[in-house]
Amino acid sequence: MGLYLNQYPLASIVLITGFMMILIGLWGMLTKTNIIKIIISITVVETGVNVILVSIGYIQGRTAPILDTAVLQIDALSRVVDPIPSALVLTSIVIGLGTTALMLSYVIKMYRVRQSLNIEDFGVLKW
Amino acid sequence: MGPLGLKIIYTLITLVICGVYGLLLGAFMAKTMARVQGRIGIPLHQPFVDIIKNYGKRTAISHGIMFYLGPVFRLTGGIGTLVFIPVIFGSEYFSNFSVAGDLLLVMYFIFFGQLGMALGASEGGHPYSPIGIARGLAQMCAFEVPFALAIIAIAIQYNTFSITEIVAAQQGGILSWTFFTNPFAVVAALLAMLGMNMYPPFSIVLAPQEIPIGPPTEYHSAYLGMLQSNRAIFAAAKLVLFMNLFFGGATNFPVLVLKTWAIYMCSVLVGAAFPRFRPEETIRFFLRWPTVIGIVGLLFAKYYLI
Amino acid sequence: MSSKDLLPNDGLSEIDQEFFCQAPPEYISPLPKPIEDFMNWARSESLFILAFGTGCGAIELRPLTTSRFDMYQYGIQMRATPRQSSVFIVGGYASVKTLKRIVRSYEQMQGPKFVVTLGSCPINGGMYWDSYNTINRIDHYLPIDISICGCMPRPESILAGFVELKKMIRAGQCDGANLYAKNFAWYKANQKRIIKDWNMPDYNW
Amino acid sequence: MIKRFFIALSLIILAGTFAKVVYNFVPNTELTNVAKHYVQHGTQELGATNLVTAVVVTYRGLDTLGEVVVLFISAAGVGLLLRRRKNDLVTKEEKRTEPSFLVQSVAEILVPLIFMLGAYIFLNGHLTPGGGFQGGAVIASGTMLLFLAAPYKHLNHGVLTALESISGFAYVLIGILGVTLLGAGHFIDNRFLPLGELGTLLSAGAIPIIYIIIGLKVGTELSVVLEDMREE
Amino acid sequence: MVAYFQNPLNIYITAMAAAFLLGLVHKLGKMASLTLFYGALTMMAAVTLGSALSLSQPLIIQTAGFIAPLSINLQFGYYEAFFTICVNIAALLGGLYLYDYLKDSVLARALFLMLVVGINGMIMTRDLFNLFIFIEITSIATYGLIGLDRNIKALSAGFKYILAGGMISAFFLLGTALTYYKTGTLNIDQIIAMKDVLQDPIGLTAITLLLTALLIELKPFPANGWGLDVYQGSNAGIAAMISVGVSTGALFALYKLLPLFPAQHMGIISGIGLATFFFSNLMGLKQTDAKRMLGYSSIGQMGLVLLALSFFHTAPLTMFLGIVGGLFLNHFLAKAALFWIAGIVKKDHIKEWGILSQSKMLTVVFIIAVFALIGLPPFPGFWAKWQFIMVLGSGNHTFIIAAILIGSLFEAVYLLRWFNYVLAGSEEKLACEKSKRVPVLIFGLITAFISALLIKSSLGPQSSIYFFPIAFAVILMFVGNFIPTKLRALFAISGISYLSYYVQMNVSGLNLIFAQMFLWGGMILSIATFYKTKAKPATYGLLFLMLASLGGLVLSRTTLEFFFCWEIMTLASYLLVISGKNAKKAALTYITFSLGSAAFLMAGFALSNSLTLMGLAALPSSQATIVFTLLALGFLIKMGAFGVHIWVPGAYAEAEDDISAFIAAILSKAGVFGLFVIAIYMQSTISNSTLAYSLGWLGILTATFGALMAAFQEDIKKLLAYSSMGQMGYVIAAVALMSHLGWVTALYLSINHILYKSLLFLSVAGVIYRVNTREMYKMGGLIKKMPISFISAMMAIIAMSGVPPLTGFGGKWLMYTALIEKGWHLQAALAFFASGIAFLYMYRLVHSIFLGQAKPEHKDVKEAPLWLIIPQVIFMGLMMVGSTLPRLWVEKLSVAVGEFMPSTLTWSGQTATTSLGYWNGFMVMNIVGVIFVIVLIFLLLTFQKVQKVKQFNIVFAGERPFTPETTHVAYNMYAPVQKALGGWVKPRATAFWDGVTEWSHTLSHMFAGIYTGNGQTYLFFILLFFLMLNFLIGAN
Repeated sequence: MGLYLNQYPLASIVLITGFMMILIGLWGMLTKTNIIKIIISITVVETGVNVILVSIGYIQGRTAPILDTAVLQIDALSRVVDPIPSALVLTSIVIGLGTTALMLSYVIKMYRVRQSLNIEDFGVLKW
Repeated sequence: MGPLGLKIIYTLITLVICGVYGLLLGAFMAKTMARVQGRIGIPLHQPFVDIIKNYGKRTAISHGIMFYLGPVFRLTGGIGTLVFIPVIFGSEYFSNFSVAGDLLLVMYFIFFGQLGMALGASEGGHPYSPIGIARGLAQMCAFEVPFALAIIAIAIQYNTFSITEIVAAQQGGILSWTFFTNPFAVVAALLAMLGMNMYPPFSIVLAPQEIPIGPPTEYHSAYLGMLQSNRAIFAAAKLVLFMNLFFGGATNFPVLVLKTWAIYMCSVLVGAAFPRFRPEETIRFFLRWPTVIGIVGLLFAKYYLI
Repeated sequence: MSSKDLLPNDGLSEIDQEFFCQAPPEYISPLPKPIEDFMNWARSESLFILAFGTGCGAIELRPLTTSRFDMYQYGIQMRATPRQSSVFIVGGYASVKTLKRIVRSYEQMQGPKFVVTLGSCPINGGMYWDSYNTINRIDHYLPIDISICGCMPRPESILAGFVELKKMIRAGQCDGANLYAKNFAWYKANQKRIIKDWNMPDYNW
Repeated sequence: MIKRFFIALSLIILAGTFAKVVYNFVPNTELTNVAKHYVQHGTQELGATNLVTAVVVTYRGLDTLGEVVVLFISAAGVGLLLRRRKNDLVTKEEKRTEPSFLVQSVAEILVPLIFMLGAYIFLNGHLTPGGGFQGGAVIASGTMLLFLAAPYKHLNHGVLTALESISGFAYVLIGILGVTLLGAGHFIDNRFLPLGELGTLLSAGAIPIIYIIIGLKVGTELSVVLEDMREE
Repeated sequence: MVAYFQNPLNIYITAMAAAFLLGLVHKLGKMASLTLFYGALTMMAAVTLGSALSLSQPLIIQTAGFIAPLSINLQFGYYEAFFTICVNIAALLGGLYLYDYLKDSVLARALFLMLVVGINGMIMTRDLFNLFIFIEITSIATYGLIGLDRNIKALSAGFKYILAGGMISAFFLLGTALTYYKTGTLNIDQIIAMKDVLQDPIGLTAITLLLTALLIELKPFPANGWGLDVYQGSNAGIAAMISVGVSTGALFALYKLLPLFPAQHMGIISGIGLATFFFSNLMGLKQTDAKRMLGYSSIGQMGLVLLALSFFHTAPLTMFLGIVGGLFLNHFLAKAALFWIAGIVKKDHIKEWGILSQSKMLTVVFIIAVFALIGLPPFPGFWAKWQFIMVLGSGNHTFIIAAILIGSLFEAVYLLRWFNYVLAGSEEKLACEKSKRVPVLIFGLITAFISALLIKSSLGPQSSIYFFPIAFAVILMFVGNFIPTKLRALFAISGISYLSYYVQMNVSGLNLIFAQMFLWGGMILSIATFYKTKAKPATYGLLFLMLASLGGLVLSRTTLEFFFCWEIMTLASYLLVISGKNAKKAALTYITFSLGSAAFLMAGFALSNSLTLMGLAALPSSQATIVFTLLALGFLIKMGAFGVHIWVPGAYAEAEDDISAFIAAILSKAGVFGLFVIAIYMQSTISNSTLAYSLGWLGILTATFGALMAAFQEDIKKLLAYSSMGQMGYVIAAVALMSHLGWVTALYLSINHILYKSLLFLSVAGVIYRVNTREMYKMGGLIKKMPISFISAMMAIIAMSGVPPLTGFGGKWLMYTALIEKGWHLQAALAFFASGIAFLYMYRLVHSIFLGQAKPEHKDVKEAPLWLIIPQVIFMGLMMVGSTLPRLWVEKLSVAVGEFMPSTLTWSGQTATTSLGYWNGFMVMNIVGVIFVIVLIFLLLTFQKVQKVKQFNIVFAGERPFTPETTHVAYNMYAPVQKALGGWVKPRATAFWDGVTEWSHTLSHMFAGIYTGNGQTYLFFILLFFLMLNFLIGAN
C-alpha cells in the first residue's frame, strides 16, 4: 500500500475532490443556518459521493463503455471503463434530484408557516 | 377424685393464698407510702373491706357486652397467669397447671387480661379510658424490651423455657440464683417490673390527677371488685414469676412470702420516692438504660455463662 | 307510674335522646338481714369520697388527707370518679350552676350512696340566703344523709361527721339512693325549677 | 463559536479517515468480474451498444424501476406538500413579472427544439450516451423555459397525470411481460422482443421502449414538480 | 392464479402497478382509486402470506433473466417471510387506519404503497445498491407522507428527517462505493463471502459507513433526535408505519449486512443497542407528550432488538425467531396499536388521555399493548425477553442483564403512568371512526392470539395447565359485561374449586400446604366478594387469574413456569389493585416494585443457569450466593420487606376492600412460597451463612418498623397494610432461620396470617361498606351495630397479638423457641418489642372502630352484609379448631418440613415439645375457658341490678358530653409514642425512593437535553456517531 497519487493522477485527483466536496458539504450542513444553504450543502455532499463513485470506476486511459465503431467488442475488455459505477451514479443523481425537490417543497411550506429560513426557528419539537 | 381433681383443689388453695397475700401486699404498699408521708395509713384489712363493699353494691350499669366482659377477661388473665406458673418448687400439686406451657405462655398470657380489659374499658366510651390504655400499651411495649432481654438471657443461661427447670437450675445455694449468676439481666428485669407494676414513676396509666383514673374510670361495683381481686392475684403471680426466674423459687410458702415481699419492696420503695414520668419519658427511659443493661445481661449470658 | 310519664327527657334534643339512657332509678330492696348488716359494715368501713369540690368547704377536706388528720386510717378514701365513689360531699354553698353538676354526679354514683353537706349554706343558704344564685336548702334536691355545720366546719368536725355517718350506715339508716328513687318526681321537679337550661337526661345513669 | 470549533474538529477527524482511504487507494487497472461479463457479453446478450444502458435498463433493471419509483414519489411528495387542497385557504395569486419579449420569442422557437432533443436522447439511449432520465430531464428543462415565458399559463394536470400514470404502468407491464414471456426470473428482461441488429434504433429488445416510457415519465414528472413549485 | 400468490415478486409488481395507475384510475372516481389502493394492499398481504405458506426452502428470485451477481436478486427465506408478513399486514391495517387521511389525496395513497414496497425491498433485496434504492424509496415516501400534515410540527419534523436521511444516504452510498471498490461486486452474498478483503482501512471504512447508515435508520442513542421529532410531529398512522415498518426494514437490512461486521467488534453493536434501550427509556421517564413517549419506547425497543440481533444473528432459525423475532413482534404489535390509539385520542399531553377510557375495547387493547411492551406474560415480549435474559445469564453478561432490566423498569414506569391517566377518565367525547378502530382491535386480537399460541408452545407439555386457566379467566373477564355479578362470582368460585382440586391432586408436602393456603383461602375469601351488588366486569376474571397463577406457582417445576406464574400474578393483582377507586397512584407504585421484584427474579434465574427449580440445588456455592441474593430480593420486595415496603400501604389500602383481603391474606404468601422454594433448594449454601443471618435481621427489622408504622396510621387499611408488612417480617426471619422449627414457624405464621388478616380485612370491608370512610377516627361504637364484625376483629387481633389461647400464641411460641434455639437472641428481643408494638395498633383498630363513641350519622348502620359474614364465620371456626387442637395441623407442617431437615418438634398427646420448652394448646384452651366461665358466673351472681346505659352515660366531670366526635379518643392516639419513637419511623424509605425517582427524572431531563430540536445538532450527532463507530472499529 501507499500513496499512488503520482501514478494515477486523474483518478486520485477526482477521488480527493470527491472527499473534499463531502467535507465542504458537511461543513455547510453543520454550520449554515440558512436552510437553502443547507440544502445546497447536501447536494454538494451528494455530488461528492457521486464523484467518488465515478473515480472508482475509472481506469486510467480508458474510454466510455459504448461499443461502437470506436471501441470494438474484441478489445473492449482493455478499452472501456467500468460501466457499473456509471449506472450507479445515474441512479444516485436521480435520487438526489428527488430528495432535493422534496426538500425544497418542504422549505417552501416551512417558509409559509414561519416566514423564516433559519433552521433554528424550526426547533418546535425537542426533548 | 383423680389427680386432676386434686390439682384443681391445690390450685384453688394457691389462688386463695396468693389472693390474700396480694391484697395484703397492696395494703402494705399503701401503708408504707403513708408512713413515708408521715401518716398512719390504711389498716391492713382495708383492701378486703373495699372488695367486699364493691361486690355488695346494689346497682351497676353496663355499657355493653364487652364492657361487661372486660373485668371477666381481666380476672381470667390474672388467675390464668398464676395457674400457669409453678408456685412451689418441688411440689407437684403446687406447680398447678404449668404443664400446659412454659415461660413464653406465661409471658403472653399476661396480655390476655390486659387486652380484654382494654377492650371492655374502651366500650365504656369514656375518653380517659383509651388515653389510659394507650399509655399503658406504650409503656408495656417499652418495658417489654428489658424484660424480654432478661428472659432471653435466662433462656440462654439455662437453655430452657420451662419455669420448673429454671427454678431447678437455681437450686443449691443462694449463689446459684440468677440474681447472682447474671445480675445484669435481673436488674433489667427488676427495672421492667417497676413499669409492670405501674407504681410511680411509671403510674402514667392510672394517673389520678390527669386522667382520673384511666382505663377503669367507668368501672364500679362488682366490676371494680373483680379488678381489685385481679390486682392482688396478678401482682402475686408476677412476683412468683420473678421469684422463680431470678431468685431461686420457693420450696414452701414462707420462703415464697419472704422472697416475693422483698421483690415487692423494690417497687414500693421506688414508688414512694419518685414523682411520675410523662408517657414519652417512660418510653424513652425503658428503651435507654434498662435496655442497655438487658443487652449486657444477654451478652453476658451468651458469651460468659455458656 | 310509667317511666314515660316521668322521664320525657325533654331537655334533650332529638339526637341527644339517642345518646342517653331513659330509665328512672329504681328502689332496690336490701339483702337478707345478716348479709345486709355485714355489707353495711363493709360500706361504713370503706367510704370512697367523690373528690369533687363543689364549694368553699372543699378546702377543709384537703387537710383530711394529710398526716395530721389522715382519714385513710378510718377507711375513707378519695376517688376520682363518681362511678366508684359512695360518698358525695356538698362542700358548702351550692350555686345554681353547680347544682346541675351536683345532681349529675350524684346520679352517676352507684347505690348505696351517701351525701354529706358541709357548712351552713347547704342547710339554709347561710350568708348567701338571699343571693339570686345560691341554693338555700340542698335537701330539696338531693337526699342528704348528714349535714355538718359551721362556716366552715373544721377538719375535726368533718371527721366527727364521718364517724357519725359510719354509725348511721352500720345502723342501716342511710338509704338515700332508695329515697331518691322513691321521691324521684319531687326531687326532679325541684331541680328543674332551679336549673333553667336543663340539657341533660332526667336521670343521669 | 465553540460549536463551530467542535464541528471543525470532527470534520478534521473525518478528513483523517478519508485521508486514510485516499492513502490506501489503488486505482483499478482491471475491470471487476461482473463488469468483465457486462463488457464481454453485454452487447450480445442485450443488443445494446451503450453498456451503461444495458446495465441500467436490464442487468440492474430493478434499480431503475426503483429509480423511477423514487422520482415518482418525489413528485408525489412535492405535490402532496405544495398542491392546494380543498380546505386550504385560497391565497391571492401573487403578481408575477411579465417576461421580456426576448424570452418569450426565444422560448417559442426553442421549446419544441428542446422537446425534440429530449426525445432524441431517450430514443437513442441504447446506442449513444444518454437515456430516459437524461431525455426526460431535457424535456423538463423545456417546460421550465415555457414557464418562464408564460408565467400565467397552466399545464394540463390531467393530461400530465394520465401520461405519467400510463407510462409508469407500462413500465411495470413490460417488466411482467418479461416474466410471462420468458419465464420466472426474467422480470424486466428486455429480451422478449427481438434484439435486432446491433447499433440500430430498433434494436436491443425492449430497451428503447423502456427508455421511451422512462423519458416520458421523467419528463412529465419533472414538469409536474416544476408546475407544483411554481403554483405554490 | 395460485402462482400469483406464491411469487413474492408480485408484491412489488402489484404495488407499483397500482401506484402508477392510481393517478389514472382516480380520474374514474374516488371510489375506483380507493378500491384499487386497498385491493393492492390486500393483494400484497395475500401474496406475502401465500408465498410464506408455500415456502419449502428459501426462495431466491432472480431478475432480468440473469443470475446474480450479474443482475439483482431478491431472497424470500423464512426470516424474510416472517418480517414481510408483519410489514404487509401492518401496511394493510395501517392503510385502513389512514383511510380518513388517504381518501382525499391520491398522491398520498401512491406514497403509502411505495413506502410499503420500499420496506419489502429493504427486507428482500440481496443487492447492496438496490438496498440503497429501497432505503431511499422508503425514506422519500415517508418524507412525503409526513408532509401530508402541513402544520409546523410535521413540517419541521419531516425536514429534520430529510436532513438526517440525506446524511444517511450519503454515508450509505459512499460505503457502497468503497465496498464495490474493494470487492468488485454489489451482491451482498458475494460481498459477505469476500469479507476478508474488507479487512483493510478502506474496507473497514466502507463497513463502518454502511453500518452507520443502517444503525442510524434504527435511531440509536444519541443520534436519534430527528426520529423522536418525527414520531411526535407526524400523524399517528404514519408514525406507526415508521415505528413498525421502516424500522423493520432497517433492522432486517442491518441483519443482512451484519456478517460483514468483524465478529470481534459485535460488542459495539450490542453496546449501541443496550445504550439505546437504556437511555431511551430513561429519557422517556420525563416525557409527557404521548407520541414522543411512544417514540422513546419505540427507539428503546428497537435498541433491545438490536442488542438481541447482535447476539443471535447467527443463531438457528427457531432461536432467532424466538428471541429477536419475539422481541420484534412484541414491539411491532404493541407499538402499532399504541400509535394508532394515539391517533384516535388526538391528545398530545398524556394527562388528557382520560378520554380513551370511554371506549372499553380500545382501553383493553391499550392495556394489552402496554403490558406487552413491559414484557408481562403471556405477551410475546415476555417469552423472548426471558429466553434472551437466560442466554445472557448463561454467558454471564451481568451488566447487560442489569441494564436491560433497569431500562425495562423505566419503560414500565412511564407507560403505566400513562395508563393511569387513561384510567382517570374524562368528560370529553371520544370521536372514533370505525376505520381507525378496526385495525387497532385486529392488532389487539392478533396479539392475544399469538400470546395464546406462545403459551402453548413455550411452556411445553405442561402448558395446558397454564393455558386453560388463563383462557377461562380471559373469558370470564370478557363475559363480565353480559352476565350478572353473582353468576360471575359463582363461575369464578367453581373455577377455583376445580383448580384447587386439580392442584392438590398433583402436589404434596410443602407445596400441598401452600396450595391449600392459596386456593382454600382464596375460595373462602371469594365468598365475600358476593357482597358487592355490582362488581367491575373484569374483577372475577382477574381474581380467578390471580388465584390460578398462585396455583400454578405451586405446580411449577421449571424456572420459566415459576416466573410465568409469578408475572401473571403480578399482572392480575395489579389490575385488581388499580380497579380501586383512587388506586391509580398506589397501583403504579405497586407495579413498579412488583416489576422490580420480577427483574430480580429474572436476573437470579438467569445467573443460575438452571432451567428447573430443582437445578438451583446444584449450583456451586459462590454462584448460589449471588443467585439466592437476587431471588430473595425479588421475593422480599413482593413481601414488602423493610426498605422496599413503600408500595404496601398504597396497594393494600386503595384496592377494593374485598380485594385487599386477597392481597393481604393470600397474595403476600406468594413471596413466602418463593422464599421457601429457594431456601429449600439452596439449603446447603444458605444455612448458617451471613446471607441467612442478614435476612433474619431484615425480617425482624421489617416486623419492628411495620408494627411501628402501623401504630401511627389513621387510615384503617393502611394500618392493616403495615401490620401485614410487620407480620411478614416475622415470616422472613423464620424462613431465614433455616431450621426445622424456623420453617414450621414460617408456615404456621403464614397460615395464621391468612386466618386473621382475612378476618380483619373482611370485617373492615364490612365496616367501610357501611360507614363509607376509611379514617378510623370517623367511626366508633360500631360494636352495637356490627357485633359479628366486632367479634371477628377481636378474635383476629387476639390471634395476631399472640395472646393465648388463640392460634397466634403457637406462632409466637414456635418463633421465639426457634430464634433462641438458633442463637438469634437479640433478634428475639427485638421481635418481642415488635410484638409489643403490635398491641398498639391492634388496640387502636378495635377501639377506634368498634368501641368508644358511636357517631350520630352511623345511627342506622346495620351489620355487614351476610356475604361478608359467612367467610368470617368460617375463618373464626377454623381458628377455634386450630386453637383448640393445634396438633391437628402443626404436626402436618412439621412433617412437611421434616422432608428437608430432621424434625425437632415432638408430640405427646397435645403437648408439643422442643429442646427449649413445651406447649399444650388444648390444655391452655380448656383452662382458660373454664376459668373464664367460672369468673363470668361469679360476676353474674354478684350483681343485683345492672342497668344498660347508652354512650353518653359516662362520667364527664359533672357535665355531659356534647358530641361523640369530641368524646371519641381516636385521632393521633399514640401521640406520646410518636413523641418518643416517631423519629424512628420518619419516612426514610419513602424519601429514599422519592429521591431515586427524582434523580432518575433529573437524569432523564438531562439526557433529553441533547435533543435540542435543531436539525443541525442532530446531524452533528450522526456525524459523531459515525466517528465513534469508526474509532471503535479502527482502534481495536
